[in-house]
Amino acid sequence: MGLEIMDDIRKDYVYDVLRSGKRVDGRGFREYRAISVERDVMKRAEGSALVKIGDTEVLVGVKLEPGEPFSDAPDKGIIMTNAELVPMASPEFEPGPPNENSVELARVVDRGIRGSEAIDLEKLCIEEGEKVWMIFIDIHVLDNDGNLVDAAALGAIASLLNFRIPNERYGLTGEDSLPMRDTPVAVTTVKIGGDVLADPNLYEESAATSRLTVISNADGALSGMQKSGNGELKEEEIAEMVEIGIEKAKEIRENYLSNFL
Amino acid sequence: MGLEIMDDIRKDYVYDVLRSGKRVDGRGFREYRAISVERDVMKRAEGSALVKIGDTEVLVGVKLEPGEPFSDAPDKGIIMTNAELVPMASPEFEPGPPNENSVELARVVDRGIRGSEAIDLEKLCIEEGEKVWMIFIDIHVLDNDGNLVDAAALGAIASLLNFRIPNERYGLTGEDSLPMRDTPVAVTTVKIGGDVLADPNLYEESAATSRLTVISNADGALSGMQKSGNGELKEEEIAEMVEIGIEKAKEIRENYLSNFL
Amino acid sequence: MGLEIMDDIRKDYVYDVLRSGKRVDGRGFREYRAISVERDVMKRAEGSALVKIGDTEVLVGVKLEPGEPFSDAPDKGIIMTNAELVPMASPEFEPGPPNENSVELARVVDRGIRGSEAIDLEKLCIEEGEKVWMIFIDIHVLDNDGNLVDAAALGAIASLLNFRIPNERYGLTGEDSLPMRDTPVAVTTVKIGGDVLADPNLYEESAATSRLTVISNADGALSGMQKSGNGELKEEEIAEMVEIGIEKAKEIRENYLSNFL
Amino acid sequence: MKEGEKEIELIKKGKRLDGRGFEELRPIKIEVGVLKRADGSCYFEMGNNKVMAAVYGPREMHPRHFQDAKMAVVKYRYNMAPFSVDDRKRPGPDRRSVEISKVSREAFDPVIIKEYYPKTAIDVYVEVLQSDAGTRTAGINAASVALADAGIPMKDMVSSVAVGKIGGEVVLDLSGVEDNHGEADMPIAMVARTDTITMLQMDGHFKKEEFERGLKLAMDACHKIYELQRTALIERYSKSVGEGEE
Amino acid sequence: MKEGEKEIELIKKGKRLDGRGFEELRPIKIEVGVLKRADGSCYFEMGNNKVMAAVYGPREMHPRHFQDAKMAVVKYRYNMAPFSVDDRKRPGPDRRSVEISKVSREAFDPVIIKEYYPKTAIDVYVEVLQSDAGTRTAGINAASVALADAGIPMKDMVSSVAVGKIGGEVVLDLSGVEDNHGEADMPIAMVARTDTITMLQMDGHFKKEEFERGLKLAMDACHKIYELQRTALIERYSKSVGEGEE
Amino acid sequence: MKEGEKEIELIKKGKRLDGRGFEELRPIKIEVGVLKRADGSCYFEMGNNKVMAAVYGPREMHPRHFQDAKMAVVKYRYNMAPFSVDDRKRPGPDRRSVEISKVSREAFDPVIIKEYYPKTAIDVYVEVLQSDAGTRTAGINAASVALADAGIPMKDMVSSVAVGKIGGEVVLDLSGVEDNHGEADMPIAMVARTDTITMLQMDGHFKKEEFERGLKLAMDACHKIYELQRTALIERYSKSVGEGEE
Repeated sequence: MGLEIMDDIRKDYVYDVLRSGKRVDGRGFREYRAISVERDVMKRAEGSALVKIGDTEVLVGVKLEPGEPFSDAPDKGIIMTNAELVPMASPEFEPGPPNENSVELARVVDRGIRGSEAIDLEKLCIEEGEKVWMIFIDIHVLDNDGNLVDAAALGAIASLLNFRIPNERYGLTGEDSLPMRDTPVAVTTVKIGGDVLADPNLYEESAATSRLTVISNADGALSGMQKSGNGELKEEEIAEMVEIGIEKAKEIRENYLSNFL
Repeated sequence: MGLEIMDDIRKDYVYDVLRSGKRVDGRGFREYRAISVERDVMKRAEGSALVKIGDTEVLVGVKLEPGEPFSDAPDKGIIMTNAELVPMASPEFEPGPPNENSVELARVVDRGIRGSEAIDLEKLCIEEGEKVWMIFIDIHVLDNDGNLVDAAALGAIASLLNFRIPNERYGLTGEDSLPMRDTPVAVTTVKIGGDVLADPNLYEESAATSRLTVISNADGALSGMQKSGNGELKEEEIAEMVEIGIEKAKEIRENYLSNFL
Repeated sequence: MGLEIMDDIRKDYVYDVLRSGKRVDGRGFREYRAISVERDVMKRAEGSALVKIGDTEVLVGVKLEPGEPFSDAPDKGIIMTNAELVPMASPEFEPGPPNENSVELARVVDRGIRGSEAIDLEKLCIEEGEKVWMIFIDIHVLDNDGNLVDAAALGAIASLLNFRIPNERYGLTGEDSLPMRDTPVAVTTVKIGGDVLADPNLYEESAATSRLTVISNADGALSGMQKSGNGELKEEEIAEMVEIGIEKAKEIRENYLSNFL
Repeated sequence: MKEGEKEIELIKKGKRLDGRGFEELRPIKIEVGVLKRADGSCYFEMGNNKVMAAVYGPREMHPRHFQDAKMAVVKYRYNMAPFSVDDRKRPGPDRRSVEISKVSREAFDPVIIKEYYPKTAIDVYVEVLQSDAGTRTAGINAASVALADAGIPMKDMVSSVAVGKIGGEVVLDLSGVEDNHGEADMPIAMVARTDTITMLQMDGHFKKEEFERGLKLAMDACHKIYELQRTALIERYSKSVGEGEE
Repeated sequence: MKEGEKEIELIKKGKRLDGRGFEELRPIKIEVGVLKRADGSCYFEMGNNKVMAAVYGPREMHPRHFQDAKMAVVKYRYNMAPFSVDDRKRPGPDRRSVEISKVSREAFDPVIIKEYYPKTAIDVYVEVLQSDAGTRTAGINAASVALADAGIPMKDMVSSVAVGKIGGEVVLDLSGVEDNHGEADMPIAMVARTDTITMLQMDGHFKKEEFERGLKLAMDACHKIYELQRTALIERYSKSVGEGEE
Repeated sequence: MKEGEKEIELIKKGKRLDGRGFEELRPIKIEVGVLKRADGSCYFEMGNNKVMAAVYGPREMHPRHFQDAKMAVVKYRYNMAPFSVDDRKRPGPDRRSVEISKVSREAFDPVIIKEYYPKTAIDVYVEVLQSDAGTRTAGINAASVALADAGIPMKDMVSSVAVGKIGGEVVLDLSGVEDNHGEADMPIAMVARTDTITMLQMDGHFKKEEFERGLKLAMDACHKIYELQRTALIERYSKSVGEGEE
């Protein structure tokens, strides 16, 4: 009850400020909060990155293990993306198995990596039909102040750029690194009333009726999209969101990933 | 609370009508509702059947996969029978793992198939001790108006008559079909007050204290039985139920299975 | 509510009696209740023991199965210790997966066996890197009147003395027995007020603020320890508890295990 | 899109493998009110997809602490029968079905008038009985009709279809083989009356222009599906009235 | 019946492998009131089966929304210890134990006078410690005595045994090897005083006449078991009284 | 201790592999108040261990039937990130983390003044991000600071460290390689102000004298850690005050 009232007050506040043409934290409508990406922060992981977007903080770790390939792709490595919304990160998160929000988060990030074909899965084959590398991308959310998906997707691709292949630990030989073929970047916008805002913070997320994540590649093409939320979007709103998505992804790629390439 | 009252009213109604020597839907005491059996309805399944008994509707699908044999039967295929009481089929069914009712349903159907030795499990051996066919019989209940077990058992044996063995999909060779050696048919009767009724509908099920399922083979012998419900049965009542079971199974076999043989 | 009041009354009773220098059942502060150990009580198990300490009753069964070794110990057998606090044993126990109490019980018993190196795990290798014996130690609590851990640990080591290796069942050859290299014994003391009591019964357990289990070997050295409970312990209290632990373990080993060696 | 071989030629002489043109839907079959116990139901075929939708409610929500004092709570469960796919699916929800259930529920959020039934639950159940790509869209189409059949008040129905890219061409309503060997897939759901999108997912590789063309194509197709949904309901309704008069 | 080789000769010179005649029970041993914490308990051996039953209740039912305002709710949990079988059983309920728990609970439903204790729970726990075919019947026999020991009001006790077919003969109370290599198995539970059946399961191959003969055989044996159950309770009761006088 | 080869020489010329003396702690780094959403938080490094602790509460306890009418309920969740160890850890609690969570919670039970906040919950979450032996002690140290940062009333802070035995020597604060190849490990938690032990676990092989020496060593080290915890909190506090004045 108490929580619902707070929720309503928060939404009203966001609307009020928007009515005067501003965002609650003073940003431009297409402006991101401060972004930082630190790489190789966790040495047990074969790749890792700590991404902050404003106060949102997401740690991504990449682990590799040999495993059996799928029967319909005997010569290809396997990507497994998992997200833990650990209760540390928000009073709303509860311990327990993944719920629909963490499943969606993981699957959208996964879709971008997969759709962009950033990873050359054939290079992850150890022995056809018998053994391939399984790449586990684990998204560990530490602090949720909104827009987890962009932070998680950025952490995932940053972790993947120059991860180590732990051949030695498993008594194997081969290349110890695998260059990425693309750098998909996710850009999320929300619709609040008639406005479209990039990189929603937590207040804005709770006030938004619809959210659209647009993941695009270095060539500007789309590799994944996901609408969520209980609202509807017009064709022209989607067009605007896609445009912002492609534009912002380019900026983020240049500013925060190009130095890792 | 509301539900319990409805339940009592329904039971009273069944009793009242029975007192005047009739069933709520006007059937004879040993009479089944209209039965229909459609086969090969779902093409992803290696065998399937849609069975209707009155408004009760059960879909059964048979799938085959190669798997490891049990260590104490290295040259025999494996039968796995599973029932899903999906919440679509009744306001009383809830999503989640199998509960005691769906487990019992699956196990009683399984018992009839297994007890009758309808399937020649040795013919499902691919490589002794290494690889055998696992037959998955999946019972998917679509609409529950009572007597699920007879519908499910009929669907199971109908699906098994002439199922395909998917050798090609798994790069194997061998016979693509396996004739059944028997046709077990389940017949369920209930005891309400002093009366014994065949093929109970949902109202009758809720008014019954005991239910007995009798599964019999083409030779008239019994291959499985299960009493359920919180009542007791006298020896002579069981005798009557078994007699009805054998008699009705013969009829059902002739009317609804013989055309598939 | 009712239960909490009973709990308080029970605690008060324990305190009152202690104030007069006695325990509720008249024992000395370092005195155990009557102990009995029966071995080879369950013939499906490869080793078993029924241990009673007063009214506390714990059945332990040991089973062996071939399995794959861990990759970092390819030539060593595997110990798996599991405890079931089945609801039969206490009105407080509930059916369901292991909770923190049963997990702790199993892990403390396991720690003693492992820390003492009682089992020569290298002798349980069947084929290096491929197949080793897995020893399952299953603790089945039948009646809980306090101090489960000492009863369970005693049952575990008693079951392990002279267990059979089921080579024949798995078509293997080799020694059918494996002598233990040590006999770890657990001794639990509790602190109630300023007093330290050995072998707490259920009343005393509920009145105690801290509990310390001390597991020691035949040579008098410690192989495992565990404090539990929401109280604190001074260094000198721990020293006293360790002293009691080592002394009592020696007595129990002589009285209840030496006849099995 | 699965990681399989991609060397299959999906377009021959300007036609797709099943003979369809690029902008052509698979055959659709709709049956309304086919289940007795459910408050509303619909059997829906789209090509080789066979799905059944059932609706229960508005009914009491339990456990009670999940109730919403201001409106009905809509739940949506997308489930695949174990035998609906080539490799048997283990019963119970997996991550894929959890996500599909979420976006499908959200596809109906804007149209169901939940305020009419505070504290209640509206349960939508979709069972996939036979699958051939596009089951989530078939499920949404079926659920839409089942909701109407159950008398749940809605601003309007929701219609759904996917577009994709195969052999470099943007095409409507991918079949299973096209999905497995194609380059992109984008399922959408739409309120036909207002031309507003309530579900949108995409994966693969779509240039911006391809995406725009695909979205238009899908939106047009949703209008066609909407007409079929309406027609099926009207037929069912007139039949009921007819039956009532007998 | 397991799918194993069936070539074992189970009957030699008119006797079974363990020397029993066709209509002979395995040795039975009953101990009453063996557990301290439980309200009632019974340790029961039937041949090589060793089971323990404990009863708690009537006690508060929680969670409360499972309470029945008119009567006690009876719960029954049949569980096998991991070391009770040759191949270690993984802890926790499996499908077999779920079904056995259900039919065992129903076996007691007609005799327990639940109306005396509305809103409460009566919990029956059966632990199989060593198994050799017939554990569900041994469990029911033990539970019956434990319920009486706990003072739960019952119209009468329930007794239980199986009949089966081996080497073409209808025989009483199958042992493990007979069950594995036999042709049919039929466990029943019965209220001896009224000769009414409260549990009946069967699988295998029984001609109608064999079934009828088997049923009679099992019912007769239940009377014998009933006497043993009564005797054990009387002994326990007189001992208690005796102890009280000391 | 893992069952690995033990032939590694852990002590060379009186020094440990990482150059430490026997009674030397690994480098410690403490950051206070690093998370926005949590009521209190602490990032803690001890050698190669990296852990984060967060505290929420006192806050409403739900479900309500878990409330304690007389005091706050403290919950503690120790969790390892999947990538915190060499072989990826499957997400979710395992038996090890269940036990660690229990003893860690009990380590704080004597100091948290729970009576101030009846009916509420105080949630302590510890995430291990990178592990190198001693994660439970690092977690307790972090949690202690996070509890203080959250303003939870405590009699005093808790400090924690392990001692062990390697190459026959009793040494402080085992590293991963020392833990894997060592002979004993004993983590403790202590209230430095009162010199009382609130957690004590041990496994391996400790002679009585070794145990006694080890306990003293660990207790001394806890005093050092306590000072670092205090300093970090004071710095944080002065910074906050300073910031407030700007």
